Amino acid sequence: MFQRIEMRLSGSGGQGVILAAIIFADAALEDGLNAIQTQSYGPEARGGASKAEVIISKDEIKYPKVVKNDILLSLTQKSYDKYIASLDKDGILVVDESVDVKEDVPYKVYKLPILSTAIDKIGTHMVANIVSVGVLYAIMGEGVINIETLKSSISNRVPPVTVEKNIRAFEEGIKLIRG
Amino acid sequence: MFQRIEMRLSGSGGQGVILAAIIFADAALEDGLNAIQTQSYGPEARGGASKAEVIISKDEIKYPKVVKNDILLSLTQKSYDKYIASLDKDGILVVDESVDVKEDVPYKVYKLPILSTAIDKIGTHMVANIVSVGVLYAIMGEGVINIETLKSSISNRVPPVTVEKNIRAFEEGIKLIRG
Amino acid sequence: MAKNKKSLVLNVESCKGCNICIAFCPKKVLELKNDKCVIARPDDCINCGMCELRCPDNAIYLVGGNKDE
Amino acid sequence: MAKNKKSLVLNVESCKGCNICIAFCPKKVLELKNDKCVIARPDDCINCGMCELRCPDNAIYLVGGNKDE
Amino acid sequence: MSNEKNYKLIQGNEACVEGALAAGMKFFAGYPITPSTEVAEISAQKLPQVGGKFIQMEDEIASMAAIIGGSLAGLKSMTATSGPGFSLMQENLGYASIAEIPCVIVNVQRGGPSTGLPTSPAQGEVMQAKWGTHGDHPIIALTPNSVQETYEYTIKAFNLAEKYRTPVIMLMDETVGHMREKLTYKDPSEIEIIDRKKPTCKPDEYLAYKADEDMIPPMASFGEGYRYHVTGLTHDETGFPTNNNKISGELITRLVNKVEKNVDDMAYFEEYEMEDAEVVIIAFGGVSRSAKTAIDELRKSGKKVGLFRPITIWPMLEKQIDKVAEQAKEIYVAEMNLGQYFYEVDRIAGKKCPVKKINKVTGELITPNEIIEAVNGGK
Amino acid sequence: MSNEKNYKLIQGNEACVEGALAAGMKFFAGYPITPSTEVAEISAQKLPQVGGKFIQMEDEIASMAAIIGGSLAGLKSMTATSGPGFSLMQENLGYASIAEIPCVIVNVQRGGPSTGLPTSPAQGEVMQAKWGTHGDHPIIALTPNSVQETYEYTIKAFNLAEKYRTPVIMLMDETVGHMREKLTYKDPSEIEIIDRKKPTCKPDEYLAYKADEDMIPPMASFGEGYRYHVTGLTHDETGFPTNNNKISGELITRLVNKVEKNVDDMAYFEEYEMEDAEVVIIAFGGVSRSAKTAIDELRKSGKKVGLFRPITIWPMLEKQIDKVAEQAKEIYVAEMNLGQYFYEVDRIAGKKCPVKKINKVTGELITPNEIIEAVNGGK
Amino acid sequence: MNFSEMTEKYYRTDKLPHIWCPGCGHGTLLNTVVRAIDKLGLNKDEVCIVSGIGCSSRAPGYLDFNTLHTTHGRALAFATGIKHANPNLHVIVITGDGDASAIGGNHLIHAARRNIDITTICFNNNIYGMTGGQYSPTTPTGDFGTTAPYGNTDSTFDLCNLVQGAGATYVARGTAYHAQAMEKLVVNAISNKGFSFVEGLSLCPTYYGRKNKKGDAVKMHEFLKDNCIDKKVVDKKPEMGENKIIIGEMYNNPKPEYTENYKVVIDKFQK
Amino acid sequence: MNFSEMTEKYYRTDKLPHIWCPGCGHGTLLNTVVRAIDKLGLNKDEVCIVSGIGCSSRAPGYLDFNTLHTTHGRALAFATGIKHANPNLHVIVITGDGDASAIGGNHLIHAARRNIDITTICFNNNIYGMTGGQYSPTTPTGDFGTTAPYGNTDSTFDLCNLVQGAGATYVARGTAYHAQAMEKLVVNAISNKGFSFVEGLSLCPTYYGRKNKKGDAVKMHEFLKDNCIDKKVVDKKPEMGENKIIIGEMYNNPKPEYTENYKVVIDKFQK
Ligand SMILES: Cc1ncc(C[n+]2csc(CCOP(=O)(O)OP(=O)(O)O)c2C)c(N)n1
Ligand SMILES: Cc1ncc(C[n+]2csc(CCOP(=O)(O)OP(=O)(O)O)c2C)c(N)n1
Ligand code: SF4
Ligand code: SF4
Ligand code: SF4
Ligand code: SF4
Ligand code: SF4
Ligand code: SF4
Ligand SMILES: [Mg+2]
Ligand SMILES: [Mg+2]
Repeated sequence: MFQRIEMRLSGSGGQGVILAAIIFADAALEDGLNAIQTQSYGPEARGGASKAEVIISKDEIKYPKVVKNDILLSLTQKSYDKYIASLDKDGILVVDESVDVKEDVPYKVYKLPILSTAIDKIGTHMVANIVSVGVLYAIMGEGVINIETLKSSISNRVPPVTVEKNIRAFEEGIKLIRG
Repeated sequence: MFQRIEMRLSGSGGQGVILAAIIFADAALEDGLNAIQTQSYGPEARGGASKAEVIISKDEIKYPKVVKNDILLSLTQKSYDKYIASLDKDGILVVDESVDVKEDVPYKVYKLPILSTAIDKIGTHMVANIVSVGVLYAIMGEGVINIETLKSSISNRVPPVTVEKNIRAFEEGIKLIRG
Repeated sequence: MAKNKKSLVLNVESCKGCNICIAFCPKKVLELKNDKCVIARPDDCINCGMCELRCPDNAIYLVGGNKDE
Repeated sequence: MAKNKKSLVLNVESCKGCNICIAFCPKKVLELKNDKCVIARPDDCINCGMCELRCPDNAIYLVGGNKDE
Repeated sequence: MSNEKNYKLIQGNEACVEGALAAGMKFFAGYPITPSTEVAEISAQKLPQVGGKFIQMEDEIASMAAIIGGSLAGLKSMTATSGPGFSLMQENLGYASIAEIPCVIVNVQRGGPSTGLPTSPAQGEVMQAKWGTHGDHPIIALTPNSVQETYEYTIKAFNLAEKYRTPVIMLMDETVGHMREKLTYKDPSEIEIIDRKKPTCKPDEYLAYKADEDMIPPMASFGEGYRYHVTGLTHDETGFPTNNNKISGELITRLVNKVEKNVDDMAYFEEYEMEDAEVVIIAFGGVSRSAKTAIDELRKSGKKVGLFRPITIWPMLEKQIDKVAEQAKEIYVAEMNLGQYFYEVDRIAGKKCPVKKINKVTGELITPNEIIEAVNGGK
Repeated sequence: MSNEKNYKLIQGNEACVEGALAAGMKFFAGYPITPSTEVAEISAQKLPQVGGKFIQMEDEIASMAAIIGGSLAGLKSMTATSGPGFSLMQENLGYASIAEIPCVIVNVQRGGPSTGLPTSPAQGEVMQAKWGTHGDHPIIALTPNSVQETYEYTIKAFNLAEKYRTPVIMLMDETVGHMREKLTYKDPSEIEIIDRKKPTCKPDEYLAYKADEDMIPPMASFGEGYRYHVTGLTHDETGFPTNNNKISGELITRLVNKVEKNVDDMAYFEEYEMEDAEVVIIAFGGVSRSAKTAIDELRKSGKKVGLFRPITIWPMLEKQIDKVAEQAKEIYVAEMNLGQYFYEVDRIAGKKCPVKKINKVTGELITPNEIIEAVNGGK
Repeated sequence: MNFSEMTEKYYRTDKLPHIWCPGCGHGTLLNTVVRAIDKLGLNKDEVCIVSGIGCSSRAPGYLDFNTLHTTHGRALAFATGIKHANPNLHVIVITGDGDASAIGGNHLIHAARRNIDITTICFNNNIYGMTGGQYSPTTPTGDFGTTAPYGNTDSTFDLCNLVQGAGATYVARGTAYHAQAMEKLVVNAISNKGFSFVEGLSLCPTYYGRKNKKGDAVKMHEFLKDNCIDKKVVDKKPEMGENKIIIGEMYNNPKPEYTENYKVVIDKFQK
Repeated sequence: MNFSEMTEKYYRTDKLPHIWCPGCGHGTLLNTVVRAIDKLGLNKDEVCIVSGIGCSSRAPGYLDFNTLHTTHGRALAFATGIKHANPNLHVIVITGDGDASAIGGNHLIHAARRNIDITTICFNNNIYGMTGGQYSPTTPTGDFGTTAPYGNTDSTFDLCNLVQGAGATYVARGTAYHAQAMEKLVVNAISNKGFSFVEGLSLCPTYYGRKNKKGDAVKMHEFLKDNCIDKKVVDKKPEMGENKIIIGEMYNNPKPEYTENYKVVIDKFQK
């Protein structure tokens, strides 16, 4: 069973990876786990690469930053290029299908139509981050965070009028893994 | 012969005791002596008691303030009251005749019509400080500072148009002692 | 009028001898002596209040007189 | 006129897809595709210069043409 | 806290506002600056809800001035800033010290000097917090290392400010200010709140700057009927300026002593794995968390390493550091600067054991590995 | 110096201007404040006479900014202030540090904190001079103790500023600033003048912040054809902002090292009666003169007392203080504050011998007697 | 109430005489402020006087109200904190030309912009008195100061224009000579619910007067008497304003006040 | 010279694209400044661009002149030092509404008062862009910002009024939409020997636009198009100015310049 997961969610500024990270951290708390969420800003982050980290752990979390990156999400080529080196060799990489990835790598790779799912299924690229939450949830499995907690965390953190859309996005994300 | 003299010149703000002190220090330099001149300002010095110090010495002057006050000049009651306690028992006190002084004191006392001399002989109280320079010079004697040096120092430091008046004031000061 | 006439008071401690009241007194009631104001001719005072109005030090003022005036 | 017509250049690297040139082009020459401006109908361009004037990123501009004009 | 559950995932900066509100903050004046801006933003949002006042001033000088005004008018007051703004606040911070005005100044440290690295963590203002304003003066500064602590120590910061009538600095770093973690709210009944001591005498007997035995003068608010004078000039017990040398010396000495002599009352610190520690790491704020992880690792390899973490970073915890030096064979001071707290540790502990530096000014948190390597003689 | 005699009775503040002019000062921007105002007044009078520029700015923040601008435009620049103004200059002082702009800041110390005792001497800004601005940064500060030294060390201050491309602080105190003593002018041919290093490359090859071996980048003036960029953000060799962590760390480290590693080149100090001294007094500025008188007296009674007087107060003279500690049985640090330089002396020397404080914050110069009593165990 | 009773009631008489030089205009102007407060019948406990640093800024220390002597130039920022925290207080700032318009210029324009209910009285003597006679932003071009040994080359601030441009709702100029008129301007200024600014032309015989050969305090009063003209007169006959200093009410145009606007926000949550 | 050549000649092209968000008005305004400089044919080595801190203040970094990016609000104080030290330089300050009028207000009014030959271009987007959308002194009352969650209760600065009241000799307002007119105003401003101020209404779709539901960059341009009216028109038909933003030349009234006045003093001693 899991003891600690260190995730890094990356994309371009405005794709909402920070919110995705917050949703995980939030849900983890509700499930009685420890969680910490951080991000790196740049003064030039507008449009540039954006990064958010979440650590979820059964133990107290001391050092708050990712050391052993278990899961890396990259929604853009830029962010993949920037952060791939730090992914743990036993880790998991999740990228949008538009990203070119290296072959012959030790870690597991999921290349998925995240952005297009958001646009095609929900009608807006704005929910790509929540599709990603679904994807990551499905990959991690129930063992880490409860699906209901995650859903209620989504509902609490997105603008009220968009809750329904986002829950659908979440479910579409799950489908990308579970079919 | 003298090795070191520590003078304190006091009066009310505007009486020019600082200038008097500068004139002594200036002249001392010209005579090849060491000299240092300091003063205490107060934010409230306008109209209040004003104090200037000069140390003249054949040796290097380290501590720049008066410790053993050899000569105290007080043109006003207020300044006499404030500084008399620090006069050395072997020292010399010079006060304007308007100042009430303690009797039975170890130091030597000169009570002189300095202010009235300035007004009566030169026609302005503005030169009371230079009258004082004359008085102090006469008390100390040639052994310390040369009369000509002192005169040229006065000439250099007072406004050009008032040189003659001030030289006369100086001489009137000398007369107060030498008659 | 006489019964209502205010009297002029000088607080010598406060006076700094700036000469302002003296210069602006329309009746030349005041004089400067030894760097202080002096009420030289109190009887000439017409209670105009210019002195107290302009004294920077509240050193001179009128008291008494008819309150209603 | 034709010989003096300037040609429209788009620096794709610089374009941030803000839509301003597109919206203010009087002849609807431009379009937004994949968050970038595209010169969709170059022949319709009348060289009015509105696009280059308002592009915040110097990403679109006219070159060539009669210098004297 | 109207939500039923008593915890929440929030940022350090938000926890700071929650702590301030719990302590009774009713006035905030500030000027935005990364990475402290959320403190102002959340104050702007929450203060009117509790009848409090927010104001965005024209700059940091004015912000510091305004909170002194707010405090004099009787409201518990706070401002928040980062490096450049903290430099600008220094003159009026000194005013708060000499005029004995309770207030809290949050400084969320970022990379310096000057504009530096606005969005990156650093701990470059440890010494400035103590020495940034001219002249001798008292300063209390606290450094939390988590969201929870930010909440709790902001409450304590207000309490110390009120109790000692002095400005208190919350010396945070970007790491702590921007991380999100669980905050468990305290029940109001569990929170100790200290309010400034008020005069009990009649207004015409009030000597605004006459200290009681505890070195602290009671403080009336403007408008309460105690008409008194406040000045940044050296003053006597009445609060009016004086040039009297003796009184002047006594004033400055009292001001500094009311903090320095009461250090035991405000000595917050944590000891981690210290029982048998032979090597001691001294770290605070974000870096102390790296240190803990490093210690966990080092302990696995058998090294007896412990952490001494000052939370009260000023006044200096001389007694505690001295005790650490008694026990330690080696001390490392790890800071996101080129060595600041190090100097004081070296002064106190250096007489008893070697004190070494672990520094970093790249705009990143020191990692556990860097500490491990340093302790293992890697550098 | 058009007068025939080469000496004059002048105030320390005036000597400071004479030194600055001798060093080539051509630009002064300032805002009046007691007890430094004469520096501005005399600059206003003398600069136009030599084709230089004076400007009275709206405040001290602007004054500090203006001298940075003046220096960038190629003129040797200075400002002068006292405590409150020094606090206000801190932000832009940090800018001068990171942007490596040569300039001289005179701080004539008066009683603090806040408005304090405006006309009285103090030495309350020893630590502020080093730590007053946010973030790690280099600082050089010199403390003359006489009118003659004020002249000479103002020249050196300009030279160090120009050589190391860094702000240099003349840390004076009211005693020295306002005393009148003899100043003997130097013949221009005897005065060593250092000018900033200029680029020798072509303009398009100029990397404005690429340091030579000596850690110092050559500096072009605005308007000379080298069009370059200057920023207070962390930057790379080109002078443009970067967030690269490695480059950022290297920049700050280089800035601090160019001063710290060159301490031997700027280590000015005086030893008085040190040959056989067992008790050493460490003092600077006005107080060092009291110490000398005290030592003369103490020697008369057979005590082997000496003075170590740092003139360079920052960077810290570690080597020299360590040597003093080797020799001394006891060290006293005498300062007109509640203990500032003491902390660094205690850190360095305290490992080898006891270090004690002699302090005074009454607005008066420490007297020889007070030092004598302290050394004799009077307190 | 006569002048003597006024002194007793409003001054801290044990602090008198004040530190001002003989003939300093600040004393006269301060009296006008005191009389205005008396005229308005303000409760002493609800009056708060705030100042910066300078000769003029020493004023609050002599007055028996809640008084605050702050740092140079910052009085309005402190005052803003006080007023915002406790809008019941009548907050009056007494400042100098240097304090208000040199180092304090930014706080002046922002207090004006906010239209916060603070009355600012600036004792303008065209010089930095406290520090010994340096020229200030209001020193006339060409005049001398210790830092303008060859005559001031700076242009001169018109403070009334400045604060009006910044948004003040009451702006006026009086003088120490025209003490009764000044008193009325201060009454109106305090009565204005919003930011009010009254420039009081003062005189510094010690520095400005001496440096510029303007004669003694009496001469300087006479200068004010001879060279000022009321705005109302000039509005009718503009030619009379030539080479004169315009005094009187410059601008009076109330608009919503800062603390009242803010109260609306708070009140939303108080139901 | 066409726009492409202009970019090549005056921009540091290796620093592009700039950090500004898509549609940010600052880019358009910066181009107007560059074109104005080109029109005047200034020597690049003699042009010095100075800024403070903010999105707008990032401008100098992109321009191939002597460029100085200073501390927040202080650009004009640095610029004053440069200009006074070397009056041959054409000194242009590019600043933001926050930089120029909040923290930098004092330097703004004093540079205006001195009438020093510096041209200040203020990119006014009614918000603090760089720090993420706090309201600024120019944010309209009632509008939202992250620190004005219930609507801004502050009054709004009219920057042109302010600098005119402070003594500037050339004052104008343009917008990013009216780019050609803006260019001309900048040409006139630089040509004025004295302190010139041009407020350029910019737009921040990212923060001001989003917070205030003003739509995207295009919508915000349209707003400028629809809501601005030239002063010349309003001067003739005042009723047309109602509820409009007045643009164009506000004030143009040369007077002696600071560095030239000072030169007279220096010249006295150069004979
Ligand atoms: C930060 C700071 N800078 C400078 C000073 C010095 N200073 C004190 S008062 C003053 C000028 C006062 O001028 P003004 O406001 O016109 O008042 P006045 O003395 O003329 O009445 C100055 C420059 C200070 N106290 N603090
Ligand atoms: C002393 C200081 N205070 C605050 C900041 C933070 N800060 C940076 S830019 C900025 C506001 C910029 O607003 P504006 O000038 O309008 O420029 P914009 O980003 O909107 O173009 C602030 C508050 C700072 N860098 N320095
Ligand atoms: S009241 Fe009038 S008449 Fe009487 S003394 Fe005063 S000024 Fe003169
Ligand atoms: S005006 Fe006042 S201070 Fe001046 S002389 Fe008259 S009474 Fe004295
Ligand atoms: S030049 Fe005019 S017509 Fe041509 S693309 Fe640009 S805006 Fe459209
Ligand atoms: S205006 Fe410029 S940046 Fe915007 S879409 Fe058009 S070309 Fe691209
Ligand atoms: S120096 Fe001038 S302003 Fe100050 S008290 Fe004296 S006369 Fe008044
Ligand atoms: S935040 Fe606003 S002002 Fe800044 S670059 Fe983006 S759009 Fe422009
Ligand atoms: Mg003044
Ligand atoms: Mg803006």
